[in-house]
Amino acid sequence: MSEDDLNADLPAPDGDGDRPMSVAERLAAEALIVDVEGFEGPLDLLLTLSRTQKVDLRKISVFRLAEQYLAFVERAKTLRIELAADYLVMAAWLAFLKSRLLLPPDPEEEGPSGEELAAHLAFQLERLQAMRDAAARLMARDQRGRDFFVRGHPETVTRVRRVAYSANLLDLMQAYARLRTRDEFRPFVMDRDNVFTMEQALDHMRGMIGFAGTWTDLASYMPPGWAEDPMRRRSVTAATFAASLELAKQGQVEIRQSDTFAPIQLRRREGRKNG
Amino acid sequence: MAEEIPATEETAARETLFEAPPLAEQERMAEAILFASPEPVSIAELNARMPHGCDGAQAVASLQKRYEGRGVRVVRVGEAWAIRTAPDLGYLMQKETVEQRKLSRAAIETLAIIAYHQPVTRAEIEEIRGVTVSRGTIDQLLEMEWIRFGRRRMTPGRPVTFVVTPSFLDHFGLESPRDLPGLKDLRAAGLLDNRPVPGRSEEPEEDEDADETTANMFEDD
Amino acid sequence: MAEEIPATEETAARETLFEAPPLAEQERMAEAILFASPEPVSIAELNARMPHGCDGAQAVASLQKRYEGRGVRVVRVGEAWAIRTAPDLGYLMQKETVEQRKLSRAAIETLAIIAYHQPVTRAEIEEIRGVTVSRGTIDQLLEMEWIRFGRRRMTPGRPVTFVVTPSFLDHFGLESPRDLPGLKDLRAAGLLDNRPVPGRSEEPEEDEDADETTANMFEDD
Repeated sequence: MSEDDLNADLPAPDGDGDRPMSVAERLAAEALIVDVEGFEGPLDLLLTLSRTQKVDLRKISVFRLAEQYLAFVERAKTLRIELAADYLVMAAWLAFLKSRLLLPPDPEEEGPSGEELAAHLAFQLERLQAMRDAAARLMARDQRGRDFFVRGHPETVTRVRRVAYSANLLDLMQAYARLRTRDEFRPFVMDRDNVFTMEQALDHMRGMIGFAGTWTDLASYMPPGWAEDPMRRRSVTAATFAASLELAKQGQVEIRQSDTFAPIQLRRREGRKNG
Repeated sequence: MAEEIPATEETAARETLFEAPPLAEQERMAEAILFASPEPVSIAELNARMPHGCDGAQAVASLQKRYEGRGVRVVRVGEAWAIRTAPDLGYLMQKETVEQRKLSRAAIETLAIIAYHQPVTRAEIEEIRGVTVSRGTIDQLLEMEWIRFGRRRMTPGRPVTFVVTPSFLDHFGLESPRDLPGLKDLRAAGLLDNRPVPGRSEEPEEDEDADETTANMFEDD
Repeated sequence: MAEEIPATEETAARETLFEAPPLAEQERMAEAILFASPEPVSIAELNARMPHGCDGAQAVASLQKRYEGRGVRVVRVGEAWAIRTAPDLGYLMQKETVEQRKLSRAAIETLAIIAYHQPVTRAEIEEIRGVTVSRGTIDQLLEMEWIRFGRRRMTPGRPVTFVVTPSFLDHFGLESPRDLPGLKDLRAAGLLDNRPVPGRSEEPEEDEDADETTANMFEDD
């Protein structure tokens, strides 16, 4: 995008009422648009915009700042500059804030007042600026290896060699992360908690069958605690049925069912009652 | 030193055996140990290395006085002590200057926020900066050993916190995190408060915890 | 510093321009340079590094006098000068020569499992690592006093469990085992992204090599 394009697209003196934009302001506005990539998010941009008000951050007009920001977003739109989503979210929020600040507070309405929201935004800007100043002061301090120095020649008077194993927290955490992420991807294994095998059913029925002289419902052969959960009930029903067929095949029980879907009944097969 | 309690017979012999060296000698020992080590040495380590009965803290205190105004100084780094060249002579040391790793603006800001707000969670850092903190930033600071993981915050999700390390203090010539430049003013101005966003109720039941976390570390002044 | 010496006419002006710092200041400079230099420093180099007009030889001579009888001394090494620990205090220097060695991968993994899962039995460690844990690994960690025996587990065989020690917490800068960052935190800090280059075999002498390659395949999610 050439300079001319930018100039052509920046005639509207928006934001500041009727006063036409000064050359300096127009240059600043241009710089903002062109540099949008250089901003670290909407808060950073707001902080830069707030500098044009040339007042103490505590006395800043959040209303005017909101207008400046919205004007910025508008200009970006006309210039077809893609703004990241968080810039647009901030624009929507500031439009909302602006309307709250304009309208008299509605006693019916829930939530914080426009003034409270504006004050918080001002606080956020002041805090971010304070942290930037603090960072600059920190970096301006005398630094080790630049302004002051450590002993250049660590002593090696007596070489008593003793091995000390060391590791830092990063090593430890990376090792654990390595193990745990491997774990998440363990090969699929059938979860056998809710499965009742035919072998189990056979064992269980053999213990009970001796007492089953009369016709008894198959369901009563199911072990306790398996009927409640649907998954377990399915498994135990299938296993018990299969086991009863197996016992019939071995000649140990007789099975009958009076009708389709009627209860299945079985009883011990007596040695004398052949056939 | 409480060794001068008069004792009788064989107990006396044992006392003498463990008699601490005179203070001047202890100072020499502390001097030798601090000179030899590029890294700060804690009083505990000093005591462990000096003969039985020595008082490392006292030895270091008088050593520090002795080096006042000299070309090297005895400085405190957290709970430990080190000898460092006087900063006003840094210009003589071009030869020793190590190439400083260039930190990004994001990293510098993140570091400052951790130092001034510690212990601080990642979400709080993001709230202050208004942008998400990229993985690389925290990772880089951890690797440089300028920050480390602190206690978990006792709020839902129990997020980890970050704090600065003794090696951060050593690098910036700070005795403790309380000596960060401008800390008092920032706190007085309320800029280190954890002010909730209006309208967003932030776990009111956790109030005491939030208190504790912001208060800690800088408590004693 | 030395600017206030009154002098006459234009020679004075030139003199002032090149005025050497007072000897005490030169001594400070020599002290800082000798301290920070990894190698002994010759008088010629000292003169080259100190401001114009300084007398390195004289500065070193008076520095040497100042350190007489102290814990460190200014000594001549060939044609150059250096600060060295007083020989009678050499016995204090033993700890400085401890050789640092990285813990083996097996040990660090075992340690990580104990820290995150404590109290944990040996069988459980093996289940998580997917390989048997050699006796030496456990012994090493016990010897370093980073782990200790915990209570016996009340299961058949009553196996012993392992837990981490306060000295482990101290070494890793943790206040309690609960402050160990979780997987989510690790991911957030970018620690789960360090995927080794495929095909680059790490520590081929270790028995868990096969193990490692399969682990890497799954490391990104």
